[in-house]
Formats: sequence, C-alpha cells, structure tokens
Amino acid sequence: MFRILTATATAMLMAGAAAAQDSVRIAIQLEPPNLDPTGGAAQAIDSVLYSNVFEGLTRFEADGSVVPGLAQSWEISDDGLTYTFRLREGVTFHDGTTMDAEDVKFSYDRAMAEDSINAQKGLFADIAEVTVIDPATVEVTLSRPNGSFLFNMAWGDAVIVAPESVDDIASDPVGTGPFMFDRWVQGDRIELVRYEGYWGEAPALARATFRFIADPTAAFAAVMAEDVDAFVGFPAPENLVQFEADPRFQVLVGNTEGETILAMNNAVAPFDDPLVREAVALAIDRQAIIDGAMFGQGTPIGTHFAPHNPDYLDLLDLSPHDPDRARELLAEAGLPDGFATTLKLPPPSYARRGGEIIASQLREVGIEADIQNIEWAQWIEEVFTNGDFGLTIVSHTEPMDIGIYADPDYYFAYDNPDFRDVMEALSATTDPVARTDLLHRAQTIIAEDHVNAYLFELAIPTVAQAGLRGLWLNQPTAAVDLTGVSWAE
Amino acid sequence: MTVPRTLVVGAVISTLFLLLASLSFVWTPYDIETLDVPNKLRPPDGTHLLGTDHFGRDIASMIMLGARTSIAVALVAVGIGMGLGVPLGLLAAARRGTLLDEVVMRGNDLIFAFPSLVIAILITAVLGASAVNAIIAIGIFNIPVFARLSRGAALGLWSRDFVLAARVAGKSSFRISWEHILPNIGNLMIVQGTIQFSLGILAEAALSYIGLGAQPPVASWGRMLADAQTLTALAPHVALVPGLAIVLLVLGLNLLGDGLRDVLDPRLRTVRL
Amino acid sequence: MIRFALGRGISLCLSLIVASLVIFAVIEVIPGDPAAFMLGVNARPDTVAALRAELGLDQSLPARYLDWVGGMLRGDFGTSYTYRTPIAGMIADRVWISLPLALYALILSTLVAFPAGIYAASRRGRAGDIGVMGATQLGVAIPNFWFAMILVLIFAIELRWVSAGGFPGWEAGFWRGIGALTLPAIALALPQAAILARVMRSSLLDILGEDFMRTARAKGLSRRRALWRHGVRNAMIPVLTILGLQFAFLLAGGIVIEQVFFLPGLGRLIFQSISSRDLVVVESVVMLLVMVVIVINFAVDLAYAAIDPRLRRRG
Amino acid sequence: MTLLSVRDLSVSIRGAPILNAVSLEVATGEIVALTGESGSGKSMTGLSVMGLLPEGAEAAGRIELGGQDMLALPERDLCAMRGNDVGMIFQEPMTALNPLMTIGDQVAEVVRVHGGGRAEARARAVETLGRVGLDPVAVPASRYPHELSGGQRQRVVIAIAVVLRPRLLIADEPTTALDVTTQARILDLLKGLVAEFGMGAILITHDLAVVAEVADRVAVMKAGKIVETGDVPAIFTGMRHDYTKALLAASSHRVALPPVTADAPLLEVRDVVKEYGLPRPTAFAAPRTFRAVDRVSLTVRAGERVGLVGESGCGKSTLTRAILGLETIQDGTITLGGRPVVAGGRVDPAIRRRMQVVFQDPYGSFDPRHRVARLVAEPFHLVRPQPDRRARRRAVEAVLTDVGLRPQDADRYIHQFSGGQRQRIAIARALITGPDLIVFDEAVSALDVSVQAQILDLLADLSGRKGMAWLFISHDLSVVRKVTDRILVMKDGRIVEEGETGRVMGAPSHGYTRALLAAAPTLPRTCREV
Repeated sequence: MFRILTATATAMLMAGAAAAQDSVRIAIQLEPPNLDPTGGAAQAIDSVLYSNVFEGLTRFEADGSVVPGLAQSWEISDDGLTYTFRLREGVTFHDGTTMDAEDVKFSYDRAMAEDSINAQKGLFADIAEVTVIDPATVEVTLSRPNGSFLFNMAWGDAVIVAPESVDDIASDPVGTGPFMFDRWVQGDRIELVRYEGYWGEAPALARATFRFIADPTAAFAAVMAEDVDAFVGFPAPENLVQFEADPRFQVLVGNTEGETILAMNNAVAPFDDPLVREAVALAIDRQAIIDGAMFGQGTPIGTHFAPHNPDYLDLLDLSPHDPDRARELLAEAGLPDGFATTLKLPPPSYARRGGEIIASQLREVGIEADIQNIEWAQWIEEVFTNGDFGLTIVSHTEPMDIGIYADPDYYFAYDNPDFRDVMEALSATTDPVARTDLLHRAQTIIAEDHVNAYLFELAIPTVAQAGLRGLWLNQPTAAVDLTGVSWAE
Repeated sequence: MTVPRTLVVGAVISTLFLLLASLSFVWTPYDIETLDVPNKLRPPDGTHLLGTDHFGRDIASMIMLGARTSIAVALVAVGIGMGLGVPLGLLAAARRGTLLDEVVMRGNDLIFAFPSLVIAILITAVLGASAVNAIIAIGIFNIPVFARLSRGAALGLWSRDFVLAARVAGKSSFRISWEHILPNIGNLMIVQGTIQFSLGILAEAALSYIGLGAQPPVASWGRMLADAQTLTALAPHVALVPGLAIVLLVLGLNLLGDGLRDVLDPRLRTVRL
Repeated sequence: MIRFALGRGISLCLSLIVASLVIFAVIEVIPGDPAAFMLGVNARPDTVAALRAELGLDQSLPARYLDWVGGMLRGDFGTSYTYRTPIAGMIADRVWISLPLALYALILSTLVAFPAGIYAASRRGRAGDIGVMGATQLGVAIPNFWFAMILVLIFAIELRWVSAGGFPGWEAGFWRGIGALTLPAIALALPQAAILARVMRSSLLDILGEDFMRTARAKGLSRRRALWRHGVRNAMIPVLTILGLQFAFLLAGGIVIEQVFFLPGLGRLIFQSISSRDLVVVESVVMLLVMVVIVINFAVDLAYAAIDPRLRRRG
Repeated sequence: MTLLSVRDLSVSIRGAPILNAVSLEVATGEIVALTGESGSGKSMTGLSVMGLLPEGAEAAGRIELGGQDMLALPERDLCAMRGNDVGMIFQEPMTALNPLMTIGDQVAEVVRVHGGGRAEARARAVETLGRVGLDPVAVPASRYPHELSGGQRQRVVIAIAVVLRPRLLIADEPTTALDVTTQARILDLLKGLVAEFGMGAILITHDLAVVAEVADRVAVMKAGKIVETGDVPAIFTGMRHDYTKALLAASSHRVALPPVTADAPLLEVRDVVKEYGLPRPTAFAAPRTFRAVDRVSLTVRAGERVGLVGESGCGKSTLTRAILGLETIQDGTITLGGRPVVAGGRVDPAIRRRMQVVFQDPYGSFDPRHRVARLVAEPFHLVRPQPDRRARRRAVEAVLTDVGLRPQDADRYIHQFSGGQRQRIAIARALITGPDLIVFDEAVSALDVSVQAQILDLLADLSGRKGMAWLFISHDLSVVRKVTDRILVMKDGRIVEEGETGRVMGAPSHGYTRALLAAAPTLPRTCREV
C-alpha cells in the first residue's frame, strides 16, 4: 500500500528545477529575526544584507581589509580627531531617493540617539558631532582619537539608511546595495533581485534566494539532493568528507573571527587563582576537541586572536596538553583531589559536542564539570549578565574583539590594569608598526595569565555546486557577499 | 491454562532489557565516560559488538545505559500517572454527578487538550532540560489517561449488586473504593500500565531526540539518535542501533501488555492513546 | 440537540479561559529576557531598557495578560518581539503547513487503517488477522522521527524521488506542495494508522458479538454484507473518539517531524520562539494548538450525536 | 403435511458435544414447543435449523425443510432462505435491533435483501408493523429502537421475522424478558400470526405454563437429547420420562410455610414519596420530575412474611432501595422498631444491623476477589464492638451450615459455586447479624425452576427456626404466593391492593390485580394435584 502511494507522489514531482544560470539558492543555518542591521545583533541579518542590500562608508573585503564603500575618499586631521569623507556621486536608494551627506548624518545620529536600539552602540561612542559640508561631503569629529574608527564604520551596524524608508526597515529593507529586497517567506526563505540603478559595477547574478536550514540532517539532505546551490556555514562537519569525494560539489573551509574559548569565571573561586586556570588550560587537548567535535575543522589558538590576522602571535606552547603538570598545579593551588564546577553550554554544536569532550578531559585531572545545556537567552541572562557560572564554552565572532579583556565587568571578569594600559595605547596610535607591537603584548599577557583556555578558531565550511565562483573563503565579518559571485560557463 | 505466546515473547524481551539496564549499574563492556576519538565511527566488529559512535564510545555500553534511563524515566512517569490518576478517577466515580466529578473530568480534558510534547517543551523551558523534567512532563500526561480509565471502570462497578450490598453493610464510599472497587480494577490498571510504560519509552526517546530529555553525561537512546542523525550516510549503524533498541523494547512491552490482558481478563477495555 | 451543543459550548469556553491562564502563567516564568537576547552580547544596559519599553515588557503581568487575551479575541495575536511583525500573519503562513500536514497524515492513516482493521476483524484468528496485527504492533513501536530519518535516507538521498524537505509554498503549485508534505505525512501517519487499525478491529469484534448482528444474519444478509451494512457504522463511535484525539496528536507530533524535514510549520515556530524567548509568539501558538484540540473534541461530540440517535433526543 | 423434519441432528463445538441425535417434526400451522432447563441445547437446535451455528461448530444428520436438506445447502442458498422461508425471533428485545437504523428501515431491509424494490419494501414494512400491533400514529416507522419499550421492540423483531410470510417461524424464549401482561399479549400475537399465515412454528421456552397455553406438541430436552415428546395437554397427565415429571413437579411445587403469630409492628413505611429529576425538554422549561413512589405506606410486623408484587417500572425496586437507606426520599418516614432508618443523612448502624438484603443476580452480588468467609462476614462492619477473628469465623461457619453448605466452603472463592449455592451464601450473609427483617429483591427470579424450589423450602425452614420477618419482592406471582402471608400489589408508584395472600390470589378486588392473575400462564388444573 505504501509503495503505490509514494510512487504516484513522485511521478508528479521530479527533483527541484535546476538553478537558472543567473540566479543562485544560498542556504545558511539561522534565519534573521528581522531585516534591520542597525536594530539587532543577530549575525544572520548581516549574512543576508551586508554589502548585498546595505552599504556603509567603508567596507570589509574578503581578506578582512577595510576599503572605501559609499565614501570615495577621506582625509584625517593631524590630531586624528576630524575625518572628512568625500561621498560617491549619483548613488540612489532602492526606492529611488538619492543618497547624500544628510542620510549619513541621519544614520549616525540615529545610532547614537538616547533611545537607539543599535546593538553596537559602543562603536559610535567616540563621535562628538557629524556635520554636513555639502551634499557630497560630510565631516565627523571625534571626542578622542580612535585608531580603529574606519574599521568600526565598516561594521554592518554602521550602514547608511534613509529617513524616508527607515520606519518599516525591519520587514522591508531599503539600502544602496547592488541587490534589492524582493520577498520574505518567514521560516523558509528571503529573495533578493539585482538593483538596476546600482552606482557601482553590476553583479553577475540577477536573483538570489536565501534558504534557512538549522537541522544538520536536513542540511546534508538539502545539499545532497541539490535543493540548494551553496550552504555557507554547513552545520555538519562530519559529512564534508562525502562532499569532497563527490565531483558535483566543491568544499571551501575558511576561518571566521570566532575565537572559541573555554571561558572561566575569574571572579569566582577557584578560578580566581591563576594556577588553577593554568591547570585547566593544560588539561585540555585542543586537537582531540577539533577532531571529535568539529571533525577536524578549525585551527588551534593559544590566545584570543584570529590566526588569519597578520598581527596573530603563536602562543600555543604556553598551554600544551599536559595532564600530569595540571594535577601538580592543582595540588600546588591546594586542591590535590580537584574540585567540582558547572559547565554551561549554549546551543551550537561546537559547545554541546565540545563540552562533552572537555568534561571527560577535565575529569582526567580530577575536575568534575556538571554539564548544563541551555538556550542562548538563558546563557545571556545567567552567564553573560549575572556571571552565574564556573565554566562555559562560547565563540566570540566579532572582529578584533581582544578589547573585551580590558573590561572587568565582562562575563569572565578579568581585571588587569597593565592590559588596560596596552589597550589605551592601542586606541591612541594609528601607526601600523606600533599597533602590531601593542597587539603582540596584549596577546601575550592574556595567554600567560591563562584568563581562559583558548581552544580553536571556529572554521566555516561552505559546500557549493562545483560551477559556483566568487564565494568568500573566510568570514572576517558575518556576511555572504554575493557581489562577486557568478556561474562558470 | 496455556500462557499465550504474546505474553511469553513480551516478557522475555522486557526482562532482557531490564537485566541489561540493571547490569549497567555494575558493569558495561567499556566505560563511556572516557572518549576515544581516534577510533570513532567503527562498524560493529569483534572488540565493539555494536561499533563505536562519533566520540569513539562503545555503542553497546551506551545502549545498556540508555536502557536504564529510558526504563527509569518511563517507569517513574507511569508511577506518577497511576499514583495520581487512579485515586482521582476513584474519587470522581465515588462522587459521580457532583461538582467534584465535573471538575476532575474537565481538568482531565484540559490536560488532554495540551499536546504532550507542548507540555514537555514548556516544562523544560522553565526548569531546564533533564531526565527529571522529562519524567514530570510524561507523568503529567499520564494522569488523565489513568484518571479517565479508572473512573470509567469504577462507575461500572458502583452499580453492581455487591457494591450495593457493601453500602447496605454501612461502609463509607471511601472504604468501598478501597476494599471493593480498587482490587477489581487492578487488572485493568496493570494492563494499561504496561501500555503507558511502552508509550513512555517512546515519549522519552522523542523528548531527548529534540534535546529536552536526559542531558550528558547521562546516556539516552533519543539523544544517540539525534547525534547520529547527520551520520546516517557515513555510518548507518550509529543511527540504526538505538532505533532498533527502542522498537524492540516498545514491541516487547506491548506484547507483554496484550498477553497480560488476555491472561487476566480478555474483556478489559484498554485504550491506546 | 441544541441544548447538547449549548452545554458543551459553555464547558468549551471555560476550558479555553483556564487554558489561557495556565499558558500565560507558565510562559511568564521562563527565565531569559527577550530584549537582552535580541541585542546580543555587546549591548549596553540603556539600549536593552529602551527595547524592553518598546516591546511593552515592562508593563505589569495582569495588564499584559488582558492585553494578550483581549487582542486574541479580536484576532490580533500582538506583534512578535524578534520578528516585529504581527503574529497573526506569521501563524497564518505556518498554519497552512501544519494543518494540511496533520490532515494529510490523518487521511493517509484512515485510508490504511480502516480497510486493515475491517479485514483483520472479518478474518479473526486466521492468517490475515495475525499478519495485520503483527504489522500494527510494529507500527506502534516505531518512533515516527526515526522512521522519518530512514524515509529521508532512502527516498530523498539515495533514490532522490522527492526533495529532502523544505516547503516550496502553495503558490508553487498544489501538487508540489503535496509532494513536499508526502514523506512527513507518511512518517506521521504510521503510528496513528497502527493505533487506528487496532481500535477499528477491536471495536468491530465487539459489535460482531452483538445480538442485532445475529438478527441481520437471520434476515438473510451474508456475513460480509451484515458486516458492512450494520457492523461498520456501529463500530464508528469508539473509532471516532480515537480519530478526534489523533488529530490533536498529529498536530503535536508534527513538531518533531517538522524538525526532521525543516518544514516551516507551527512546531518549528514554537521551537524558534522559545529559544529566542519570543514569549508572546509561544503563548499565542500554544493557545492556538489548545484551541484547535478543544474545538476538535467539541466537533467529535457533535459527530457522536449525528451518528448515534440515542444521543440526539436526550439533549 | 410435515413442513420440517429433523433427523438425528448432532452438533459439537470444538469437539464438545452439544446436541445428540435430536429428531423433531413440525407440520404446517402447528406450534411445537422445545422445553428444558438452561443448557439443555434447545436454543442450539433452533440455531441449527437456521444454519446460524457459531464458529467451529460441526453438525451431522438431516434438516429437511420443504424437501431440501438445510445442512447440505451452500451458504448462498441458506441466505436466500433465511428471512424468506424461515424466520427467527430472539430472547433479548433490547439488543436485537440495530440502534442506528429506524425500525421501518430494519423491516424493509428484509424485503430489499430478497429482491424487493425500495417502494415495495417500505410499503410492506409499514403494513407488517401495523399487523404486529404497532399503531402507525403512536409508533411511526421513522422511530429508533431506543425510543420503544421492550414489548414494542419485540413486536418489531416479530415483524422482521414474518414480513415475507416464511413457512417456518422459530421463536427462542420470545417473552422471557417481558412483563407478565406484555408476555400474554405477545403470545396471543404469535398464535394469531401462525394461524393467519399458516406457518409452522418452533417455540423454545423453559416455562411449562407457557407451553401449556400456546403449544400443540412439546419436546422435552435434557443435556442435548430429546427425552420425551407428546401432545399438549395430554402430556401433562400421562408423561413417562421421570425427568419430565421432576420438571413438572418443580414448577408446581408447594412450600410448607410454618404458621407464625405476627406481633408488634417492625417496619413502618408512612406516606413515602421518591421523585427523580428529568432532563428539561427545552432549555428554559421548568424542570420536570418523575414520581417513582407516590405516598406509599406499609407495615411489616415482627416475624411476618410480606410480599410486594408489581410489573417492572412500577417503582417496587425504588421503594426497596429507599427502605434500605440507599436512596434519599422527598417525603414520608421509614422506621424500623420505631427508630428512623436514615437519621441526618447518615445510616444508623444500630438500626441497619437489624435489616439485611438478598439481591437477584447470583453472579453480581459478590466481590469476585474476596473469599466466602470475608464476604459473609461483611455485615459485621455494623456490629459494635467488632467481634474478634475467631468469633467471626465461628459465626460464619454456623450460618453457612444453617443454609445447607459446609463450614470449609468459607475458604473458597465465589466463582467455585453454582447459582443456587451462591444464593444460599447470599442468604447466609443476610443472616449473620441475626436481623429482624430480610428484604428479598427478586431473590429467586434468576434461578432454574428446580433450584428455585429448594431455595424457597430453605426460606420456609429458616422462617420457622429463626422467626425473622421478610419483605419478598418479585414480578412473579406464582413464587410470591408460595412464601408470603400478606401481599401488596403495586402499580405506577402506588399500592393498589393489600391483603392476606390466599384472599388476594383467590378473589382479587382491584381490576389490575385481576388482569395480572389472568395474564400469568398457569399449568392445567389436572396436573396441579399431582
């Protein structure tokens, strides 16, 4: 009875129609909660919209460098406090209205406003005033010098929006990018179409559909059944070996800005004792975690910095896998037979699977970690806001975020005045050589102090049809930049 | 009195799993606490009877420990369902037609109205996911089943002559419920209990499959299935073995339930929700 | 008949009110603040407070409850915290996946269960009966999400007969929509069909023992005709109860199946909303599910009266 | 002309022999009765003729109906004959009709099955329903079975059996479940139809009085064999087989009731009213009530044996439950030895101890899970102070021997006893607290005639030895007259006649009592002296 039933069903519908040559179906794991990059922290919003629909004054390139965006060029005053941007000519929003200095001032004032709900309000903290010189020129004066101001303005949260269309931007985004928003079927897909009036070079693609598949099996099935053309951030690393063996597909494994760490609550005993923290760090076997949890995807890190960044310092030798030394350190710290603590794990598989492996590794040296799987909302409340945790595993995917170790109120509560001085100096200097040296000093301090156990840089596997070209390999920022994507002939 | 085949087969399968579960307190082929990542996903062979999973742990040992979790969760949940449901049903029957009866029955309909999975999701969202919360969720869902069943059976008995005789003998409705009604619906409760037990195993598997059941390091069949989901193409045995274990145990319990019903009282009205 | 409907109607409203109170109370207790979640890790306290005000999270509990229930009566379920779009719209799109899926599964299970149940009852004790009963024992024992995994493995990945999941939307053609729902419906229908077949068989066997079946045979009806003209209709009453309950389970069961086939139905909406603490969406969807179940029970009661004249007059 | 001839019919079900070489003949227009105690195989004979034997039954021998051997016919031909050439009526009218079909459709179906058109079927159905005495205005064809009384439903079953004018009609205990007056009318209807349609008929009944009134010939069965056949009424005088004699003697058994001097009043029921709320016809109409017991007064003096007779639905069981304190009463008082049975909603244990009950259903009145000792000792719950274990045991054994059972029976379970023995245990339970009054609620109606006789003798003996009074309630006049000094006749919730048993039975003053006596089938005068 079943067989006849399914046979008739299939006769009616063969596999999905093959993708037309100028359109693409991209799948990512999470669906954006809304479509306002300046109004929510969810990375999925930037993945879909950054550079495709919205643009900022500056822009991230595939290799992480910051290049001119809507600002053609700029001059910085000697004291580093005044930035004068010359805007590109003839740029229009998707609803036809022109983009000029007024829109830039409106966008920044909106982000800095008292009741602003911009998730990265801190990026605009140093701006004192934004003045319109003429429609093509805008001047931004800072309250104090900030070496990474151009870097900050490239973030998705700093894109330029228009007052005329900002009200229902959450469900009908209007930007200046090469693609226009077409349709959003909630829970299933978002469709973008090429914006004919784009100021820059027209993209190869005419239509792009973003599909949201969180479930690993469903992701594997969707790609294997060719329901989608590419899956950026494929959630099941264990299946990559099958895709590599299949000529229909290509597998790209790049790095993200995500430093995956085993964070320790420095404010709570026994983690306030550096010896205990070092013991925890030494108990960890990074390669076993990468193989077990991520099936080999991911590069080990010895400090809180992205390895693909030129200023990265290899400090792996400060925390080798040495269980015996770890037990000695625990004895030295007065805990000969170890201790018990909580290990709170957010939903992603790097945390849930990594957590099981780390718990068993810690058990080897006598540390009993009680695993608690919790939702992101609970993690933010219990761990991030209230600091109610012993250990947790999380991946910090914001670019260049080593500055969080300067904030004693940050959830792992690291309070080191020397480190704060280094960060102060860093933000004041713009000279690249000086900055590299300062970054190296910063990385060394937090590595030697074993603030957290630094595990690995979160890899981002992308599985795509063999004929697809121009996809980003790494993710310097959360974005699926389709501007350079096309089908090979 | 020939014991029906279903009872024998059901009893054998169920006791086999019970033995496996209790044995796991003392001994399992391998210790599943220590991971052995290098030889992960090995197919069943001499050293690992049922192969290893994505962390290199021995699947046979995981199945034994998983059996312990499933049986414990389902048993306690049915216990809650029976412990609270049956007295409620007897009370409603003893006070049939009064407001109390109406309230109990309306309450039952209300719990039935909440799909069992939704109750589980709500509870675990509030108390966090764990085996205990799975027990509470499944237990709550079992209460109306037993309450409704015991009330129905008790109502039938209240009109019987021997209960009238007991009333003539001046016994209170509480004493009658305890001495006469409860023993006579005992068979029905045992048989329905076995069926609810097997449904409890399925419910626990579903809950831990969506991550709401027992949390690591406590082993659970549902979670083994969830972890193995992406490996079905790569290493099919990791997904097949836990599934088969669930099917076998549930089948065994159902056969045991049917067999018991035929032996105890073929006319029993059991309901499978 | 009207009095019967009226009586049931009042108890229906009562249950709905109590259900809404229970749901609101349970969900408000869930830890985790939606605003903090939405603004993410680097948000500053003042921004979070601003968002809380905007979403109305700072009002008192009773005020929010009355606001929510009042809205629901007007068909406006409020606006989702994360999506910031009206919930009624979100639910509408997803209902058009969960409801057809449940209906499709119910039809499939009935189409399979009725003939199987009747066949087994008419061949009581013989090979046909034992075969069907064996199959139903197995059908009841197989967890539907595991069966779904196997279906996907065979039909979507190996044979590639049907897409592995996802939903093209009804505008992409009715049959494409049905195609996408076929595998999930089969996975959902299996255990229900097994249960329904067993209930059909046992209720039919009870009826076959009744006196009026013997009267039918004495009238000259053959065994088969007596079964179809008298047996099946009388056996429908207990079967109807199970059908009513099953539709509620199919709706709930869909929650797991939607995960496996990544169908954007009510089930996944509940999951996504709970993980993002979109409380008002969770409340509304759960309330909707409960309403559907209670209404179905009410419909089953009315159907009883329609089939069984003994209930109709009693009023 | 012989219509039906059954030759050496033997039937066994899964090897167990049921019928053993049964031979029987029925001529056109003749009513042949098949009688015998339950389990004698009379119903199975009827079913064999219809070819409706249960699964796993094997039949041997010949059943010739109009020249064709029914046993040899294929199922298809049997179907063609059932309802057409041979019709059957069953015992239990309440469940014999399909609840979901109108009575008109169920009769019309017979005609449709045998090739009749829709219109013709409907017409013949209405015509036959009228013929069996269902007034088309009061009981139209569109009615459903649950809206009809037991007697009316049995008329529909008869209509179904005779609508196609079959040559042979089989009636299996057609009136056993009915009231005496309804039974009389149904038997007259059957006799009328047999004569008018010229059918042959087999009437299966255990009641020899019914046989005497209706049948032309009778065959007596015992354990699957016909032990004797003969013409009625000749057989009642010149019977040969001793089993038949014993059967007849049991039916006309006389009980020697020892005389007793009834003194002070024991149970006094004054103007008792009991009403039940009825569901309201429309949502807003005033709630209607049904008055089951309407201002009833009666007294039972110590040691006196009083009978309460009435048809089902006359309110006698409601009155009984009120007397036992199982139902609340709206008005009037019930006192035992001067003190009210129910005080302030609670039953007074001291009073309750002096009054006990014996129910009708031997299988239903005992908790299957308890041993006899515990069952019989249950009334001790009322006795303050509670007797200790040994005293209870002695009392149980004593009272068991009183009712003619063995002391060691106390340790057995109830399912190990026959119907008669269970009633003896029920009586033992009623005697254990030495009550002054025992209420017998249809206590012997479910027993076979021979067992009934032994129980009635036991009661007579106990009344002599223990001197307790009793209130004997039954619908069966012949039983009540044997064990009571005074009789009350109840109709529609009221006592219509009261008086000394002999006087009421001999010269009833109220019209209803006369109708009751006339309707009850009685054995021919000649055999009663035997």
